[in-house]
Amino acid sequence: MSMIHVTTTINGVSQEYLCEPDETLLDVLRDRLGMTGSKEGCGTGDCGACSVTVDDRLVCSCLMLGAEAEGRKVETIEGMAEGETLHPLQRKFIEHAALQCGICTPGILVAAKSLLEHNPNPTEEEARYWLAGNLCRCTGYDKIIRAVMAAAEEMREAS
Amino acid sequence: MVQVRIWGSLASATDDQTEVEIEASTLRELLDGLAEKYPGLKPQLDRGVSVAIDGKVYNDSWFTPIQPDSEVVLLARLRGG
Amino acid sequence: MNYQAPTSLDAAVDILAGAKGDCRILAGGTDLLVRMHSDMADPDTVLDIKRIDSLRTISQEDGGWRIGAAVSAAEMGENEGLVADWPGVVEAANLIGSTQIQGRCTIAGNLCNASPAADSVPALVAAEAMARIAGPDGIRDVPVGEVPVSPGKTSLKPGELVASIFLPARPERSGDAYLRFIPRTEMDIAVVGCGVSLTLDASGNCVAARVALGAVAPTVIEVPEAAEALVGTSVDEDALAALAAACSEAAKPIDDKRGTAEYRVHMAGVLARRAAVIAKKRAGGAA
Amino acid sequence: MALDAKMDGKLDFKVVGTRVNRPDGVDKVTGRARFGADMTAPGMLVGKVLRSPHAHARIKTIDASAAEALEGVHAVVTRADFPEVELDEATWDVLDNCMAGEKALYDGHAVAAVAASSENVAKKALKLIKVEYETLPHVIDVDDAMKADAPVLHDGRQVENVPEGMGANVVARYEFGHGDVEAGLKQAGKVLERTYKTEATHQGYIEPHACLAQVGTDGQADLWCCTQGQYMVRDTCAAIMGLSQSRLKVTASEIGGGFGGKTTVFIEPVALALSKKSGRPVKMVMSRSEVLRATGPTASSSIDVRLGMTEDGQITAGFAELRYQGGAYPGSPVEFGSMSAFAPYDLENVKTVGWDIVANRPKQAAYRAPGAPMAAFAVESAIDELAKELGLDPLEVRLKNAAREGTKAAYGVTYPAIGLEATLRTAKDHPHWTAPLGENQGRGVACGFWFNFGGNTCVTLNITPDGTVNVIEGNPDIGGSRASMSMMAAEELGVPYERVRTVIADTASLGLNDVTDGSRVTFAVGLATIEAARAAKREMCKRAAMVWGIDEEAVVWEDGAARPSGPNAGKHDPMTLADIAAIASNTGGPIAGHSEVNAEGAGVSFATHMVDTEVDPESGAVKIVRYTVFQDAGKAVHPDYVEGQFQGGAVQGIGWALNEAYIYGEDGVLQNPGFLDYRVPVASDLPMIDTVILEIPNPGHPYGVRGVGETSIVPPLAAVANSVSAAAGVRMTSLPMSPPKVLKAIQNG
Repeated sequence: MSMIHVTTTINGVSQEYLCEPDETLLDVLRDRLGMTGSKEGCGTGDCGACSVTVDDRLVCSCLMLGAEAEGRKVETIEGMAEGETLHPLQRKFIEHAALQCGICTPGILVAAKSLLEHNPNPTEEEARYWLAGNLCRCTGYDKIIRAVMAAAEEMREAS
Repeated sequence: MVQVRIWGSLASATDDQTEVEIEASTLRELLDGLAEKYPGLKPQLDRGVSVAIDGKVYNDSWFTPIQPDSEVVLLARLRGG
Repeated sequence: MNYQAPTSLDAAVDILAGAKGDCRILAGGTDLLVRMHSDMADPDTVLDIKRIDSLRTISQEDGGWRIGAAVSAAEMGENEGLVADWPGVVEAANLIGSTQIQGRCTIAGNLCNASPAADSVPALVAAEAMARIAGPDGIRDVPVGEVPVSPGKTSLKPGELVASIFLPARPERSGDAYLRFIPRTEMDIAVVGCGVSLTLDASGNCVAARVALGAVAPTVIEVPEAAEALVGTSVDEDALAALAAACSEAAKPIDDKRGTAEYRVHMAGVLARRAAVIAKKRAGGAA
Repeated sequence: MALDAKMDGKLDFKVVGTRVNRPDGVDKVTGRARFGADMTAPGMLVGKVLRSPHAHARIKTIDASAAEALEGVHAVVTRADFPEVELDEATWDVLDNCMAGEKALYDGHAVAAVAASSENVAKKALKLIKVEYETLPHVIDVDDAMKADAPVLHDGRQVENVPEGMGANVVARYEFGHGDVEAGLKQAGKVLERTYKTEATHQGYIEPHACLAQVGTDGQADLWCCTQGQYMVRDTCAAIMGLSQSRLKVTASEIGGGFGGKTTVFIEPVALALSKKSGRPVKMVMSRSEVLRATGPTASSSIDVRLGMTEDGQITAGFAELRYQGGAYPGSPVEFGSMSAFAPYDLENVKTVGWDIVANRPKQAAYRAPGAPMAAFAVESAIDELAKELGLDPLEVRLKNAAREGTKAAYGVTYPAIGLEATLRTAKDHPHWTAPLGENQGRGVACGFWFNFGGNTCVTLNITPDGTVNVIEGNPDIGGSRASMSMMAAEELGVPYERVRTVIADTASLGLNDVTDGSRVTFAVGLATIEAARAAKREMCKRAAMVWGIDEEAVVWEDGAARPSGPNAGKHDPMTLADIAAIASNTGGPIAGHSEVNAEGAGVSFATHMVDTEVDPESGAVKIVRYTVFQDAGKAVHPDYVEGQFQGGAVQGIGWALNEAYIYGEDGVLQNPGFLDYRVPVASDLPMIDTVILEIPNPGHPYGVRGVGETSIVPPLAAVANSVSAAAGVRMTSLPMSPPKVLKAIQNG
């Protein structure tokens, strides 16, 4: 099994890596690039903890091969804040106590950011359905949804 | 003497009484006294118990004082999740 | 394992036909990677078809729609023309998994997994969709219902792959709908699924209908008796009752961890009725 | 100051009770926080476990020679590789659960493990290990396991109070209560007898177990892992590996959920054994399938209830017989179910009998108020049904029978001030209670109780030279507790919250800390933090007294500064914490406060939940329409995180009530070891979860704090069942209330 050379863009920065042909993008991010913000909760696309966007499309990085990222644009939780400035979603998650243990938080933030890019003014129901693939076992989702709605409102007002 | 309430399934070791009297002024004396007077309780005492003294639960503290009129209740060893 | 990402369909067919051992097509990967993760698949070659431009497009053809095998469900949902013509097919595709899954999964992949519970397949069967199959001997078109033959098995010959799915042109006053039952609101595999497609005449009578059920047999099944219950009626209460009865009658499910046979038989009728009401409304029929 | 001093009656909190940002917030929203699987070490190997495909089998031989010969494999271990050491029964069970000895006792039981250079090599190696099994008959269901002729898991594990003639899988019996149940039932206007069943559920934390072990040739070992208690991991692993506790240093990572499931070990001893044998660091991360098959779900249960009530709603007697299977080893939480079943009520005649039963399933682990939710499901359902039959208001009936200060609880203790009645009255006055219901909707209420406790706790509070504060504690922060500790320290010291940083110590840096469980952390670690802060304050007052040349007794600490006090103190400008910190070297050296304590005096806690559901009569599907939690928190240190505990517990309970269950085939193999078919609630399944925090102070804590984490999962099973029963017009007595089950109940009327 020979390694595959991949050139891609991650969080706006050109990135090269070698990976096994059967290695997932999640494993590449975590084990080869040291980007451990994306989490593996299931490995089967059922929990959303590994959510990233690829060419602006929300995906589970556990269900994509590292080799598939060739020439694509990958965005992860590590690229969400701009330097020291948190994204409004990140700030609202802290302010609204929308995390308890925090393991699902990176995936939910990436998914919520994708939601607001597709739909800047979601209803609560739209937010709940968009995020249905992101399991959280601590919060019962209440404060997560409130934080997403609050961030959406702030971002609308700012734009 | 202290009145000690024990739970039902231990009564086989205490002549079917669920309230027993033990001479004790501390938790340690209480546990030692129970094991001495009712050897049948020893396996459960070794597996672990908690003791409620006047409504507060103690697990280990030997020198917790017990008043003669204290309410003393033996409980299954508490743990949580 | 060997990873191949050809840029033309011909090259893909060559690789597939020439591959030694187990060669699997990677479109959305939302099923294949799960299988690989769970040690249910250990392919020698993975053939990624997403670099083939012709398989990545949705195009109009003969008044209908051709959907490339590498088009994701989310992309289908973003095509307004397709949604207008085939709302049931699109909603079925957009019920597969989560938002994350919809960004990757394809209806061709959903078809080729040959799962009896595949969400998009009953809607495609009801739509009389055709699968275009490319192989060493060229191209052939077959009704989608003929692709899966049993759980996990397809009628594709060695070296063949599904290149696209074709949804035919819609007559006026047509509508389709897909409903499935799951225990939660999202993220489950269908316990029962039902696709209904129908066309009304100007007076609101049903002149054509197709009904298909998922998760009630080893493959998705078309239920002609259910369609007959609708044709020639105004899709009124009596017709709906007959439709439900025909669907329950046609359902031959098993007990498994997702539901009992008895429950599935019952729900086949319930969903068929509800889906038909939606399809009728979409066709412009009176409530 | 004595630790069990009465509550100070402090009401003018400045920091406690506010909603500050948590200290680990930025790390967790940026992906920087390091969880169990996020650690690496140079030269690290990947460890993987081979698991039994059989529910019950004798392990005849294990041949690992082919695996050992595979390039990249550095070690294979089986039970034979663990040292022969004396272990107490409970620890032996843990070892046997981590690595099977003579028998594999459930589908997924570990039988061997490898350490290899990569995940792929490790997986290949597992396939090369040949295990010869002799399969044995198995038993899964709790009632089947109890039978005298059921397949036997262990011989000789029955404790002394199990009556003669019981099946060998019945390993313990508990009985609680007082009065005369039969006489009480005779006084009743109506008597209800029902059997209830609940399925095993899993805590469902999103982070799989993960650890990184490194054992040196010098016998020193380090372990990084996600756990609710690094000291528990140390003590258990040290015993199993024959190490002294000081030689094994365990560091707790950030923890991605636990809910009780990370209060024991599964892969940690295996990783240590692999590291010892290979001489390399070994990282192990469980897959989701392994988590569901081979960690600790909670018990399944079967419960008989007999309940008598007068026409006007007085409960005259309550009886419950509870049968819990806790998997392949003794230790189901049936004693807590038996103690808590009737705990919310003031009953003259009450008795519970609990049976602990083993079956061919994974060894249960604690799950949030272990044992109580199932018991509450049974009793609260029975109360609801009787109230309904007698035409009585279910909240009024509960109020009429509610336990109060002075009530002798069914488990024997006389309650001090408690909050049950307050939760019921608040529920009754809440707009939810009188809001109109739609078609096919029903409303349910239920109460719940949990003990809470304290335990061994150490806190060191360091005053830094620049006048800020570090709190060092030893309990993993599972839901924002570092914020609470910083808040209590800031409150006590009179400094801004932002000047305090709380960190979690490894096992070498503090004395023993009990596991993060029993809702103990905010209570017990909070208590120790306050005590440590008070010790630091005393020291700072002493330093100020030295500077001022006055008696220590003439200095008080107020508003973050030492101040002269009393007639002979003289006039001196106050010295702030920063002033004193700056001259600490000149006045005797660094300043720190400590508290090392076995905290006792945790207050019990009660909740009432109210839920509206809508049932689709054609499909049996249940939708949660509205949900309100009323719970006593004693004092909510950080109200956001208290609400979060209420909401999270309620939703775990909703999952347990509606769709979560371990599903086994005839072959005893778990059929749903993944989040696809082990169906935890998703965001679109739920409405907002409303919360009402009540504050009935706990006299055993200086600020009145009670544990809040566990009680919230106790009422929802029954509350949802009562609501669904009202909506569907038929009584549901078995969980989960999956759509087919609800539909069948409706069809059967």
